Amino acid sequence: MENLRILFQILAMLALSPLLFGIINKVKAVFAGRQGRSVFKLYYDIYKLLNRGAVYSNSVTALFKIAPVAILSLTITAALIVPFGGQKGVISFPGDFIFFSYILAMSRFVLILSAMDTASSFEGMGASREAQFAVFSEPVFFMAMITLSKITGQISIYGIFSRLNPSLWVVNAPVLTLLVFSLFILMLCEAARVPFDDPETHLELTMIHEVMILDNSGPDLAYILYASSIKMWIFASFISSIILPRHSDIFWSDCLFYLAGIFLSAVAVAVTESVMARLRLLRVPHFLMAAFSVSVMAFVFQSFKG
Amino acid sequence: MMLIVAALAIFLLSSFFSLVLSSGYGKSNSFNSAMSILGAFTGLTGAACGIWSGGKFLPLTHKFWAHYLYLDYLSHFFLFVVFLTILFVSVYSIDYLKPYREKKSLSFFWFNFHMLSFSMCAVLLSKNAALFILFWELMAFSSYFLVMTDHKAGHVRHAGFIYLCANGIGALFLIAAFSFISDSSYSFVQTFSHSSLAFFLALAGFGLKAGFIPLHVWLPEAHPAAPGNVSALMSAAMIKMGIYGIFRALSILSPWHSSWGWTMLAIGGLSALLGLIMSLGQKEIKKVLAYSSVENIGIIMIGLGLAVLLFSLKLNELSMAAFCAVLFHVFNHSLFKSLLFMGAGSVLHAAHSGKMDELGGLAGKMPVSASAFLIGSAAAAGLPFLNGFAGEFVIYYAAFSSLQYAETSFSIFAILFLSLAGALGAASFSKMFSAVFQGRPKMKTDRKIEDPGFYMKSAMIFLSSSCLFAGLLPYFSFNFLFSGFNQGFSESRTMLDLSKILLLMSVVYAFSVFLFIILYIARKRIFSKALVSHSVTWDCGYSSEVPRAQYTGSSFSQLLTDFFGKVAGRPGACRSVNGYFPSNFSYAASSRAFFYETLYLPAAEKIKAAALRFSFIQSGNLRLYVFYIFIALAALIIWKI
Amino acid sequence: MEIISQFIVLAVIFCNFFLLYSYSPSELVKFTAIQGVLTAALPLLSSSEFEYQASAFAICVIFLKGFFFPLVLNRIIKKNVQYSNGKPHYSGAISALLYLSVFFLSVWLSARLAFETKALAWIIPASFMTIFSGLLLIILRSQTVSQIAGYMVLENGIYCFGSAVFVNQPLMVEAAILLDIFVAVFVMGMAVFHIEREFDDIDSEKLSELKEV
Amino acid sequence: MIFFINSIAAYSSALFRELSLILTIMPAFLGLISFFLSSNSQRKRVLLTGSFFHFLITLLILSSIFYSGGLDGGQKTSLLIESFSGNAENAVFLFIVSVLFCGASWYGYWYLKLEEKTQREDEEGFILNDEPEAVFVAFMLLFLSSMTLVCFSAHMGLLWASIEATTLFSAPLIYFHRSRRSLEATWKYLVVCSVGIAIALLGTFFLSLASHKSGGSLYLKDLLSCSMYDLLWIKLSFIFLFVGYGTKMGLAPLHTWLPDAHSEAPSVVSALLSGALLNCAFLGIWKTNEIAVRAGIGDFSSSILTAFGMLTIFVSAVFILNQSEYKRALAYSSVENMGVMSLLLGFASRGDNGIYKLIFLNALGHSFIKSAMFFTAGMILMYYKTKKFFQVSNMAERSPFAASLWFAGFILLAGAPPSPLFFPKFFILKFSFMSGSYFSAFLLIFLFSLIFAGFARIFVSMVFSQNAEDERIREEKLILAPSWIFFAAASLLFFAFFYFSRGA
Repeated sequence: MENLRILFQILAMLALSPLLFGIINKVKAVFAGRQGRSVFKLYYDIYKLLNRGAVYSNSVTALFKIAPVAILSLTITAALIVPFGGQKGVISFPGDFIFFSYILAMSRFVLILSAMDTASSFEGMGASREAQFAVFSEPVFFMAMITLSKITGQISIYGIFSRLNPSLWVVNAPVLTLLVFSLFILMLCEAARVPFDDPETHLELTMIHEVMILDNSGPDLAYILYASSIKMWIFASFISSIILPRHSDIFWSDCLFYLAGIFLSAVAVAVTESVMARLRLLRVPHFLMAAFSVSVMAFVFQSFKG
Repeated sequence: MMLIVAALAIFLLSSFFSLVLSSGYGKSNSFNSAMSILGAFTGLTGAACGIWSGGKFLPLTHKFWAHYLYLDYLSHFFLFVVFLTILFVSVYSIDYLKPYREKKSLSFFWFNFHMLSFSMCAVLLSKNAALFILFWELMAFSSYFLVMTDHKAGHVRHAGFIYLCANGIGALFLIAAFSFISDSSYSFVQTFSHSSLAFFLALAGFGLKAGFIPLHVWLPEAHPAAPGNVSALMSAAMIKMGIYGIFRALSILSPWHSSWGWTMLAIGGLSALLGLIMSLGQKEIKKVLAYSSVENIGIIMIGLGLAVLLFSLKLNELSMAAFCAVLFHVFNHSLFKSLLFMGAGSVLHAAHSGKMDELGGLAGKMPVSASAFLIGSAAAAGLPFLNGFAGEFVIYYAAFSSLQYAETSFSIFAILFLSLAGALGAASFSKMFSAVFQGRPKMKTDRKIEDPGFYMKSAMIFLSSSCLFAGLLPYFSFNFLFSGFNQGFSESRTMLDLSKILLLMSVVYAFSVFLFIILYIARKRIFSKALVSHSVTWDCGYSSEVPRAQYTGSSFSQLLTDFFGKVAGRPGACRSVNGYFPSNFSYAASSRAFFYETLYLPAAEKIKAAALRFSFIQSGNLRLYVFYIFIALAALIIWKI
Repeated sequence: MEIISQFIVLAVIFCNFFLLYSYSPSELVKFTAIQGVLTAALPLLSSSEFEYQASAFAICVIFLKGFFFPLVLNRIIKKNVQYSNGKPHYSGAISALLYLSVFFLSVWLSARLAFETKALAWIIPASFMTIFSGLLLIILRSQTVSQIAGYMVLENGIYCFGSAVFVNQPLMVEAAILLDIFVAVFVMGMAVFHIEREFDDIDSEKLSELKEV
Repeated sequence: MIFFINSIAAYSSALFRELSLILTIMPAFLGLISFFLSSNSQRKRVLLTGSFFHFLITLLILSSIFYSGGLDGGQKTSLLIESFSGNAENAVFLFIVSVLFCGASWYGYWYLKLEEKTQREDEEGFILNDEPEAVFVAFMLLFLSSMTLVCFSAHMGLLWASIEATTLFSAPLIYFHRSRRSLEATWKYLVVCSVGIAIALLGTFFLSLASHKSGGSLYLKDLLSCSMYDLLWIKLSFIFLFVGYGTKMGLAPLHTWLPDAHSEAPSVVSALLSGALLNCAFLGIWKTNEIAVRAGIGDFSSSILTAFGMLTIFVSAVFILNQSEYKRALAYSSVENMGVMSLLLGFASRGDNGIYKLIFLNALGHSFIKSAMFFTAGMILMYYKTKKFFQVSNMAERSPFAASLWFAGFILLAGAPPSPLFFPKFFILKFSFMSGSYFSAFLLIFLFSLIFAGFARIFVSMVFSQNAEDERIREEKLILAPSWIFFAAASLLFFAFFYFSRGA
């Protein structure tokens, strides 16, 4: 029964993650009064790209060709650590969120290098912005983890999330809300959504994440799109396991709550996207620092109350 | 033990050989490097079995030796690190010194090289204050001569001068510190009084050698000035002497105060962050690597501060884990830092210019050193799959697991410093790798750029594979290094958890590599039938091919350096654009050593000016001199009677 | 015997006044010679019984201080005539003031250092006065010859103090001390001779090349 | 072999008085003879033989002192002149004087040979005609005899006379090159030192006054043995003697003559000046301090010594920083070492007598290293014909032998362990930290680092290149033999002291 559950977890995650982007675009369209693209648009894109050939620039080394594969495999490894539906992730050991964040840092490192490999000024611009955002987003994640491990006294992701139950919400609601808020901002930054980066823009100078994959084409582009959707899924699952912590023994009901949470966070992303405009580039570090101070406040509430 | 003494003897012998036979053999690199490889190898085996047995089985019957030499686990560990670095560097320098040899005889160079390796090992062994400082000064002066090999250039002499002063002042602090620790026959003895003052003096003295922030000024000057193999040896092995010194001071001084831990944590955090920020603003490869050494020393100091603070809260197991983490990071740092300096050396060897904004697109022409440099920089940035991550992980683990105890606010600082350092490290090393190896060459050079000679390549390949091995299988290196750490700890619960986690980590690595292979095969199959074509990078249809339009290193880090302002040292001097049709517009950014120019240079100027004001005493007027005698006499009479 | 030595002591004190007041090096040398003779004669007169050894010493000291050194120094001064009557370094009033201050200083000093030796009444203040005026001469005067004269006055003072305070010292030591003083003056004379030949004047202002930049 | 040495020692201790007498008279006698010798080469040979015999006899005397009761052996008064004594510090300083003189005469022998060949003109371009060699050799030997007399004198008056004699005999030596600057240096040296020494004479008279009750004799053994002192007079005498001999030794405000004399004198003479002469003046202060300690005003004298020691190190640090001539820098390093010695003596008189060995070590080490450095400086002056350090460059390639000596001297001077100066520096910091005066300890660290930085600036810029043209200079290796021997002896001292201290 146990490995069946794990198998289901992996398949569900791999299958449903592109759906998130579909939902976000659909909700944005509804907000704008448009009919919008179909929810499964990303699936079609990935399928189309996989069957297409690729065009490589002549100033590119082997690293550019390997990078998409590495990014996808790293993101999937990171996704395996994240708990699914209140249950243990595939891999769980004390200190695994350190491992998790550094795996994501590794995939970002590879993405930056592949962008710089093309010797194009646009991709360089995107890479340098990505590097700058990473510098300010790491502490936010770690501060959140510190607060969570302070609350639950555990130092593994599954340990933390298994301790989060509705009764805990009652006890320290403010701390958890602040945490959710900072994690939500982190998700927006990592998944390159609006306040940080505009996925729909066509002007290379304003893109950040999109411009780094400007030169990728065909199957490479498919791999990268799929990897970014899994990354979106990871952070959404973080938020959903905090908002709706369910640890009843019926696996399926927990699963439903978990998936509902994820899609709810996707909707939230879409709402913020249609409400806010993209931040000026120099404002982004300050915004991330605001998120960091929110999680510090959460920690201060937690330590002095407790 | 005998192996180590044999290694020392070989170094000493070969140093005199190289001086004596200045003609024939002395000049030839192969003879000298062969001797140093032999010495390093014997020493390595000696140190390895020393570590493995925890320094117990080394019978030192001869009373004379026992009185003077330390032979415990700590010195064996550092000996292992030093011998390993010497081995790789001497293999590397067989080829590296070829262009030097045409210019002038290298007998003096090799004499100093052997002297440096001899004195480093001797420092690690000496238990006596006088002997310790003797070898410490020997190490300082021999490395000074190595830094000054091509002293024709002005900046090399300037760097050498700063390095010499740093060593001199460091030795003075050490003398002051040892005056507390040593008894009348100058051998170290357990002290209980004045321990804080002694510790801070020792911290200052060893800090000048280790090079954390306030005392790091010589490091970004000396390393770029030294030839490639020397800077590899210095930053991988010699800087660790400072860390060894702090370990030894901690083991001698007994009542540890928590203020020590806090200062070390603060110093470590400061040097980790500022080191990386300043490395972002630099324009030369070796300067970036020098600042990244400062950063790694910072991480080591964070670990040390954490360990001392945990110990003062009676969490002994966790503090032991933190100490292990520090030693583990020392070992890993020596591996990947020497690899990076070798890579930088081979780039300099081929392109004869260390400036990142002039290089570019070297990966195509120098695949081996490019891949070695990539592995090195990934490890230095602390990314998983490589050994940089394993050391940092254990420090994280100790910090996190100490969180649930009561007043452990310090571990939060440690975690935040480490996380920021990790992110900044990734930014700085991606900048360097992409500026040097990727994109298209920014400067037209007629020089034929290709991979360096066989020995340099083999040294780099061997080092990068050992980095990969230590990274992918941290469990083996962790157990090998720390089985003998101390009996009480190696069976304790934290140690077992740690080794279990490291084992699990290698499983995860295996899984992701497996996943990578599957996806790669899938991609290969897709491409077998799809058509692949080549064209120009997407440039919005712009017609001509402009390599200058590429994102260079300094433009890559411009966002971050502007954010951190003057500390990163980039005062951009740009003429503002004026008028409707601006004719020409220039932007020149120069990197400057922030600490040196704002702290040390003005202080030196003030001291010299103050000293100049005293020159009236020697004003050349005889009558004034006689008057001085009169004043001295009158002053004494009034004062004393 | 007593009265004569008393007078000699007073004469020594007045010699200091003339030394501080006089401005030309030749006068300085003259008065130093007189003072030298007087101080050398003191032990002869003060000690009651006649010792063969002490008196022989005093005679040769008188010969050296009275005749030989003024001879040497005057020969040097005569060679560059234009400096024999140079303007004094400072006006008469200041020199008088200096003299009085030196006088009171030495009297206060000797009163403070309680003496119980049976020496002559005023010999201790006299010796202190000579010592201080010797030092002042060296410090205030710029000609090299007057600096030598100042040094000799200093020696006279010390010698006078020595002869007053203690009587018998082993012969060899006494001889060595006197020999040293005279060799010192002789070597200084030679040095001034070379300076005069090199810088063709004996003003020590020229001698200020060696200084810290 | 041991028996052979014992018999010589026994034989020489019996003849101690005669030997000591010969030792002082013989060089003076040879000096006078050399006046009348006809050819210069004969004079130089006389100089060599004189110094060799002097060294031989010193060894004999040292063995006799060892034989007669170890280093701090009993008093030995010579028959003819009962003022001769042979206890520990005299023996050490005598040994320094004779060894240094041997090296100096060897160097002088070749130096004079080279002088004749090369016609050197002074900075201002005057043709430099040197003093007749007769004067030089004669006064060198007289200088030696006066220094030996200092080491032997047991009577404060004789001590004063011999120190005064050293001044007088060394003055013409400074004037060897007959340039305007050396004349000025000689004149200042003469006036400042003789005024200082006159004050010391006054101090000696005060000393006899202080011990008036017990017969006022100035013999050292009486002074040390008699008990009741007149407190006021003994203090006054200490002050006057300290200022007098301090001028001669080059302590802080009184050191003004030292840099001029050392930088203008020929390097042979400045080596002797800073190696041997300063030690003789230090011997004077040592004796006065010993009397003061016996008279019970030990802390009075130690506070003066430490105050002046610190002031001297401060002044030397201040002047080395902006120094532009390398010979003057060496002179200031002698001033600094004298400051260190007076600091050590100050600590010693606070009761801990283990420090005397350290003072000997510092005296021996400093004299060896400093004289070897002056020899090398002399050769550098001869090769590069300039005293300014920034005009000398690229010594590493143009004159490697001198460059290696020069840098080895820098390492030893800086007090880095192979140099014997390490232990005194180690002890000073230890004592000042342990005795709780942290401010002075940190001030010392700051001053020592200033001095190190000042030296590094000078020595490094000379040895390594500043775009100088690279023709190689024909080097005289033989003439610098004493420098290598002295450096080796100094580092041997370090290891010997380290080995002996293991026992304690």
